[in-house]
Amino acid sequence: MSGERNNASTEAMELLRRAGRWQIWEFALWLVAIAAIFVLPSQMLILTEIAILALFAVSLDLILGYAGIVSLGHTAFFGLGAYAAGLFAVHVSGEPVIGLFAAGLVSGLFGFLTSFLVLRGSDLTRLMTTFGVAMLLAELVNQAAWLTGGADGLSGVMLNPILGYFEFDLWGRTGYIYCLIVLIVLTYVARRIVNSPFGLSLKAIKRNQRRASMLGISPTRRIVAIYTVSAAYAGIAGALLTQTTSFVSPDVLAFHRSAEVLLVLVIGGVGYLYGGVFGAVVFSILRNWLSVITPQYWMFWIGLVLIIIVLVGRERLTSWQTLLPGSARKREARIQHTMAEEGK
Amino acid sequence: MTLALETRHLVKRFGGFIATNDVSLQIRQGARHALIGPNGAGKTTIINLLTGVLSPNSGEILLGGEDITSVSSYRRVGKGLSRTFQINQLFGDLTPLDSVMLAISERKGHGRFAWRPLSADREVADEAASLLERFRLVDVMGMPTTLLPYGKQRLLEIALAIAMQPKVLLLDEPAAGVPEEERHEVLGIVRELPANVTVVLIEHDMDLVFSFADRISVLAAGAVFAEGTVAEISRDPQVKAIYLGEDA
Amino acid sequence: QETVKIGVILPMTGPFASTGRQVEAGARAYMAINGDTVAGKKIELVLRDDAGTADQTRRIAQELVVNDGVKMLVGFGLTPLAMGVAPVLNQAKIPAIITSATTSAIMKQSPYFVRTSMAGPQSAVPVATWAVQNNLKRVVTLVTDYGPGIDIEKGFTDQFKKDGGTVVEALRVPLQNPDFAPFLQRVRDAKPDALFVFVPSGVGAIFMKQFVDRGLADAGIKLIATGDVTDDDLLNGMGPSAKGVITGHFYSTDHDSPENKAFVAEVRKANKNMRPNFMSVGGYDAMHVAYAALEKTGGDTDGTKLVDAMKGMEFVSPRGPITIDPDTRDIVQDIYMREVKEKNGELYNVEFATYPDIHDPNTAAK
Amino acid sequence: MAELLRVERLIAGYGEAHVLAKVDFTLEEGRSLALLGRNGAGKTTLLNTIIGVTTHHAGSIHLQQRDITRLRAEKRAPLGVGWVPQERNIFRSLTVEENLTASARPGAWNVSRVYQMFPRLQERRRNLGNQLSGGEQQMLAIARALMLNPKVLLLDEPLEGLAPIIVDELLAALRRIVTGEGMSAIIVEQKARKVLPLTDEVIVLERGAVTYRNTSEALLASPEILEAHLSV
Amino acid sequence: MLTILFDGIAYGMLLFVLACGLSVTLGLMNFVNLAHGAFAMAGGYVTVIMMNRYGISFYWCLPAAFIVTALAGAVLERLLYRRLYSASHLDQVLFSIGLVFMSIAAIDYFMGGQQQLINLPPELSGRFGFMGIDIGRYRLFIIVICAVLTVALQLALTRTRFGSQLRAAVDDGRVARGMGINVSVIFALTFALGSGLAGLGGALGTELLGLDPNFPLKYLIYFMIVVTVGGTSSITGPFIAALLLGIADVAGKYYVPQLGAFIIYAVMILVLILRPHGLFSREGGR
Ligand SMILES: Nc1ncnc2c1ncn2[C@@H]1O[C@H](COP(=O)(O)OP(=O)(O)OP(=O)(O)O)[C@@H](O)[C@H]1O
Ligand SMILES: Nc1ncnc2c1ncn2[C@@H]1O[C@H](COP(=O)(O)OP(=O)(O)OP(=O)(O)O)[C@@H](O)[C@H]1O
Ligand SMILES: CC(C)C[C@H](N)C(=O)O
Ligand SMILES: [Mg+2]
Ligand SMILES: [Mg+2]
Repeated sequence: MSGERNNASTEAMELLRRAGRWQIWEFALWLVAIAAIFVLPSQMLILTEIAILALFAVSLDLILGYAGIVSLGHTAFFGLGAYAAGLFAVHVSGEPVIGLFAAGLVSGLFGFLTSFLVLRGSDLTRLMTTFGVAMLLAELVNQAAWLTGGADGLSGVMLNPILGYFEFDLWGRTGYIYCLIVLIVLTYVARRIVNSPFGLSLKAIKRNQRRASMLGISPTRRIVAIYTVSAAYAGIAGALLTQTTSFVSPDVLAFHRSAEVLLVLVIGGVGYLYGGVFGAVVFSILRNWLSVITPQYWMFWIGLVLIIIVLVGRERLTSWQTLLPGSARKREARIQHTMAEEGK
Repeated sequence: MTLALETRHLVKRFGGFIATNDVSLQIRQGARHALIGPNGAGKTTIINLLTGVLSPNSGEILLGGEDITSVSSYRRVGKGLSRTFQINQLFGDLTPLDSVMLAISERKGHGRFAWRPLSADREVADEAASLLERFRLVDVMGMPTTLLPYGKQRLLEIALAIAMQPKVLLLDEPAAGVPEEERHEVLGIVRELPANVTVVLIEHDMDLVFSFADRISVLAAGAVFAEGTVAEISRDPQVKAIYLGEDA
Repeated sequence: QETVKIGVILPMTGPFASTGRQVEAGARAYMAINGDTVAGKKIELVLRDDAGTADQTRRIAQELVVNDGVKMLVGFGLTPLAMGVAPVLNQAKIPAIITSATTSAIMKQSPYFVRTSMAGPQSAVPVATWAVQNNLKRVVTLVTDYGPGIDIEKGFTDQFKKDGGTVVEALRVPLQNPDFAPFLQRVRDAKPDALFVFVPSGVGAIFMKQFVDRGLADAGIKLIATGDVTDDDLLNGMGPSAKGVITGHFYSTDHDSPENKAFVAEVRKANKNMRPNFMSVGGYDAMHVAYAALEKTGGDTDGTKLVDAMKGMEFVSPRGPITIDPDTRDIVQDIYMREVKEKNGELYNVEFATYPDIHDPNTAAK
Repeated sequence: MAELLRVERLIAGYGEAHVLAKVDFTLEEGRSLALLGRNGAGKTTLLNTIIGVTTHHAGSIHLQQRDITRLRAEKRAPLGVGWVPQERNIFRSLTVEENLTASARPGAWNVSRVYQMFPRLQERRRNLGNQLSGGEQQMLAIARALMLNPKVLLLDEPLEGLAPIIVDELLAALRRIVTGEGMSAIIVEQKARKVLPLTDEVIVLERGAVTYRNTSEALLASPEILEAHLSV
Repeated sequence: MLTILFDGIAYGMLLFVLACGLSVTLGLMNFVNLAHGAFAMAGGYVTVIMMNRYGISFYWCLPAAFIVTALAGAVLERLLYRRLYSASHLDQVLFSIGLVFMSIAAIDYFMGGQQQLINLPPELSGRFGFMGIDIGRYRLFIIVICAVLTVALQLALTRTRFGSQLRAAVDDGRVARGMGINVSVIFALTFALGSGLAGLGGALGTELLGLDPNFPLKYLIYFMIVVTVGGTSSITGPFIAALLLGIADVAGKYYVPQLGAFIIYAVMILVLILRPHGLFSREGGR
C-alpha cells in the first residue's frame, strides 16, 4: 500500500513540476528577440514599441488572466508611469534606471489606492470603473498644465545614458536592448509569481471567489496585491515609453491605449503570460504593415483579421504549441484523447 | 461539556420572508450532529450564516465560545470552520490536484508565498496525494474539474473541506450524487476524523443520518422543530408527519 | 535621376482623419500642378498614418529618417504629435514642415520646424479688433479645452482687452463633449454682445446648429469665430443657419485669385469634388516650401541648408501672400474677415476685410 | 403496445470524445425504464444525447418511429421529450412561475396541477430561480418538465436533495403518471432499490455501454446481480 | 433653472436613445456588442443619404433607419454573431471591435471622412417657451420617443412569454433548448430589435451629435456608461441612469464649467461604488 502512496505522490510531483517547467519555445522566443538586435538593426524602433506593448500586456494579463479582473482603464497606470518618469527626468535626475523604479513605485501606489474599486461587481462594472479612473486621470493631467504641460505634452525630457554608459541613439538600438532586458526580467518575475501558491490562489479566486474564501483565502487582499503589482508593471512600461521617446503627451492616458492593450492580450490569449508578448508581436507588426500599405483603410483589414481570429478560434491558431514536446497543452490533449479511448 | 458551535436567537430575513427564525443551537465539541428538515426549511441558510456567506439580521454565532458574528468568512475558516456546498462550488478548469494543493497550502499559510514554486512544496504535495487517494481521485487528478463526472466532483467538494483540517466541519448534503455504495465510504472518512472534530451534517438520506449522527435537530419553516437523539427523532410522530413519511 | 523622399505623417484614421485627408489632398494637388521634379530631383511622397498618437508619430518619423532616408518631413496634425518629433529632428537634423498643428509653443522645440498652416492666435487677433470696431464690446469666449484652444483664447482676449472690450466670461469646453446645451445656456444668461468661439472644425458644425437652435442669434448675440467653425469642407451641410456668421481666418475656398482657382479646381478634380479647406492649403504650401528650398539649395538635401533656405521665403499661396519669418520660422500671413453667404446655391466664407501681415501674437510680443 | 423510443447503436460524447459506445434499447409507450450505472458510466450523457445537447457521432434515435437523431434540441421537446437535468439548471433570472410557463405546452399538466403536486413551489412562486433551496430547485425542475406535457420524461437523479416524505410522494406520483396517464419515463438513480419497484425495465450502463438489461422485477429479485453491476 | 433641468433630461434621453439598443443586446442577451455604435452609425447614414441625397422627409427616415439596421443586424446575427453567443466575453469584445474597425474604414471609403449634417423639418427646430421654461422642439421630440420606447420595451420584455423565454435562453441556452425554447430564433429577433433600436438612435442623434466614420468609437463609451450604471437586467434601469447622468452632466457643466469633463465619470464611479451592479439590478440577476 505504501508503495502505491508513493506512486500517487510522485505522480503529483511530476504533474506540478511540469506545469512550472520552462518550455523550449520560451527559450526560443527570447533568443529570437535577442538575435533581432543583430539581424534587424533597421527595425529597432518597432521592436522597442513591441517590447513596451508586450510588457504592458503582460501586466494586464496578471490581473485579467490570473485574477479575472477585466480593465478598460489599465492605461491609467501606464500613463501615470509615463508621466512619473518624464517628471522625474525633468526635475530630479535623468538616470533612466532610477526613473524606472520611481515610475513603478508611483503607479504601484496608485494601483494600491484604486484597487478597492475593482473588488466588487461584475465584469462590466469593473470595466467601467477602471475606465472611469483612467478618464479622470487623463482629465486631471490635461488640467494640471503647470505640471504636465497639459494637452501639448511634457517636453524637455532629457535622459542620461543608462547607468552612465549606454546612450540612447537615433537608431533605437540602446532603447531596444534596454526595453528587452526589462521585459525579460519582469516576465521572469511574473512567471515566478503565477507559479507560486500565491498565483494558484489567484487562479482559484478568478474561478470561484466564494469557494476560495471558504478555503481561508481573503480574495480582497490577494486582489489588492496583484493589482498593485500589475499597476507597477504597467507604470514601468509607461516609463519605458517616455524614456525611449523623451516625450510624454496626454495620449498615454487615452482610452484607445486601454482598448489596444486589451485587444493585444486577447489576441495572444489570456492566462499564460506569453499571450501578451505574442499578441503584441502579431498586432504591432500587422498594424504597421497594413498602415504602410493603406494608410487610410488599414483599420478595415485589422478588423477583418480580428473577426477571423475569433471565428476560426484562437485555440486552433495557437495549437502549434501542442506540437512541441512536453507542453501543458499537449498533456491536456492527451488526457482528452485517453478519455475518449476509455469511452469506447 | 465544551460547545464547539453555538447560535443564539439567529434570525435571517429575505425581504418579507423569514428563512431563519430565532434559531438557537448548541453543538458540543466532537459531536456528530445532523440537521434535517423539509425542503426550504432553512438548513442551508443556517450553514451560510455560520460561515459568513450571509449575515444575520439579528442573533449571535459563537465558535468555541468566541463571538464570530461579524468576522469575515475567510477568517472563520482560519478559526477552524470548514464546509461543503450543497451545489458544488469548484474551481472550473483547475485540476483536482491544484484544488487540493491550494487548500492545503492555504491552511499552512503558504498562500502568501509569491516566489516559491508550487512544486517546491514536497510536504504539501505528499499530503495532497494521500488525500486524493483516499477520495479515489488519483486517476483524474490532472484533469480539468469540469470534465469529471458529477460524482467525482462531489467527492472533490468534500475532499476540499477536509483538507482544511477543520475543528468544525459543516456538510451540506455531501452524499447527493455520490453513488450509493460510496456514500458510506465517504462518511466513513468523515467518521474517521479525530474525535475532537465536530461535524454538522445536512442530509436527506435517512440511512446515512441515522447511522452517522449522535444527535439530530429538526428544522421546519426556519425554526427548530425538534431536537434529540437518533432514537427519539426517528420515532417522533410529528417529525414523521412533516418530514420522514411512512418509510422510516 | 535622383529621388528625394519626403515623409508625410498625418492622422489618416481616428478622430482627426479629416485633417489628414485634406492635407494629403493639398500636397498632392501641388505636385499635380507643379510636377514631381525640382532641381533635377524627383520628389516622392511617403505617406504614413500616425492615428493621432504621439509615440507613433515619433516612431514613424524616426523610421522614415533612418530606414527610408527621407530628407524632409511634412504633416503633424496635432500639437503633441509635432512636439513628440522635436527630439528626432534635433538629433537627425532634418526639416519638418508643419501643416496643421497650431500652438505657439511648438516652434521653440526645434530649430528644424517650419510652419505653413498658422499659429492659432493669428486668426483670433483680427477678430478681436474687428469686434471692437463694430461695437461688440462685451463678449463671452468659448474654446475647446486643449492647447490650441487656450492659445486662441489668450490671443483673442489680449487683443480684445487692448482694444477696449470686456470679456464677460471665458468658457472652456471639454474635447469630448457631445452636447453644448449647458454652455450655450450660460452664454445666453450672460447676455453679451457677441460670442467668440473656437472649436475644432468637425465640432464646429454641430456647435453652429445648437447655437442657432437655442435662439441665441434671436436673442441678439452675435457669433464671431475663427474659421474652424465654418470650415469650408462642411459649410454647405450646415444649411441656412450658418448664414451671416462672421469669422476670421487665413483661407477661404472663395478667395479670389488665380492661384486659388487652380488649387481648388485641382483638389476638386482629384477628390470627388471635395472642397479644399484651410488644412489643405497648409499641405499645398508645405510642398511649395519644400520645392522652393530644394530649388534654392540646388538640390542639396542637407537638412540645415534646407531650413536656412526656407527662412524668409516669400510667395503667393492660394490663400494670399505669405512669408516665413526668418527668426521664428513661423508663417506670417494676411487674415481675412469673412461672412457666410450664399453664392450659386452654395455657402461660402466671403472675404470682406483684410488684416495684412499678422504674426503670432504670442511670440511676436516677446 | 406501441414503441415510443428506440435507440440504436448510439455513439455520442462531448466534442471529439466518445462517451457512449453503441447503446441500444427500446422503450414502449406507458412503460418506464430505470437507468443504472456507476459514476461516470455515461447515464447523464445518454439522457443528454436523447434531448440533443451532446455531440452525436453515430447511431440513431427514433421517437414514435420518427428519426430525431439529427433534429436540433429545441425541436425535440415539442415532439414530447421532457427533461430534468442532473444539475437542475433552473433559469436563475426567472421567477418560479416564469420558469414553469416559459417553456410550457398545453396538456393535462398546468400550473395549478403542479402546484398541487408541490405546494412548496406555490408558496415561493414569486422567488427568482436562484433564490430557491436545493430541494425546491429539484421540485421546480421536475415541475418544469411536467409542464411540457411530454410523452417521455427523462429524469436525471430526480430524488436527490428531496426530503424523504417528498421522495415518497414523488415516486407515488410518478407511478400514477406512468400507469394512469400513459406517460413514459427514464429514470437515472443512484439508489436502485428506490426506483426499481416503480419501473418496468432496467438497463445498466458501464463505460458507456449497456452491460445488463432485464425487467426491474427480475433484478430486484436477484440482489447478487445488482451487487455485481453496481458496487465498486 | 428649469431650462437646465429640461436640457438635462433631453441630453439624458439622447444618451438613452443611443444606448437602449445596447441594453437589449448587452443587458438582456449578455452579448458584449461593442459594435453597437456601428449599427447606430448605419442608422445615421441611412438618414443622411435619404434626406440629403433623395430629399425624403425626416419622419420617414426614422422607421427606415430602424428597419434597415434591424435587417442588417439580423443578417449579421445569422452569419456571424450567433457563433459567438457561447464564446467568452473577451472573444465577443475582439469580434465586435473587429466589426467596428471594418465599419469605420468602410464608411470612410464610401461616404468620406467628413462630418455629415442634416437639416430638420422646421416644426422640429427652434424652441418655444412654456411656463417660463425654454423648450427645444427637437429635444422634446426625443424625450417623447424615449418615454414611449421605454414603456413598450419594458412591458414586452417582462410581461410577455417572449421576454421570459429570452431570459431563460440567456441564463442557460443549452437547457433552454432542451426545454423546447427556440433559442436561435429568439436571439435573432432580439438581436435585430437591438440593432434596429441602435439604428433609430443613430438617426435621432445625427442632428445633435453629428456623424462621421468615427462615430462608433467616439460614443461607445457613453453607451456603455448608461448601460452599466443602469444595470443590465431591465430597460428602465438604463432609462433612469440616462436621466440621472444627463441631468448631472448638464447641470454640472452649467454651474461649474471648470469641472465639466469630470462629472459624468465621477457620477458613474460613485454609483458603481455604491451599487456595484448598477442602479437597478434584480438581486440574483446577472
Ligand atoms: N436570496 C434569497 N432570497 C429569497 N429567499 C431565499 C433566498 N435564499 C433562500 N431563500 C429561501 O429560503 C428558504 C430556505 O432555504 P434553504 O436553502 O436554507 O433551505 P434548505 O433547508 O437548505 O432546503 P433544501 O433541503 O431543499 O436544501 C427557501 O424557501 C428559499 O426559497
Ligand atoms: N462536458 C464534458 N466534456 C467532456 N467529457 C465529459 C463532460 N461531461 C462528462 N464527461 C465525461 O463523460 C463521461 C460520462 O459522464 P456522465 O456525466 O454521463 O456520467 P454519469 O453516469 O451521469 O455519472 P454520475 O453518476 O456521476 O452522474 C465521464 O467520463 C466524464 O468524465
Ligand atoms: C487640425 C486641428 C484640430 C489641429 C489643432 N489646431 C492642433 O494644433 O492641435
Ligand atoms: Mg439546502
Ligand atoms: Mg450523471
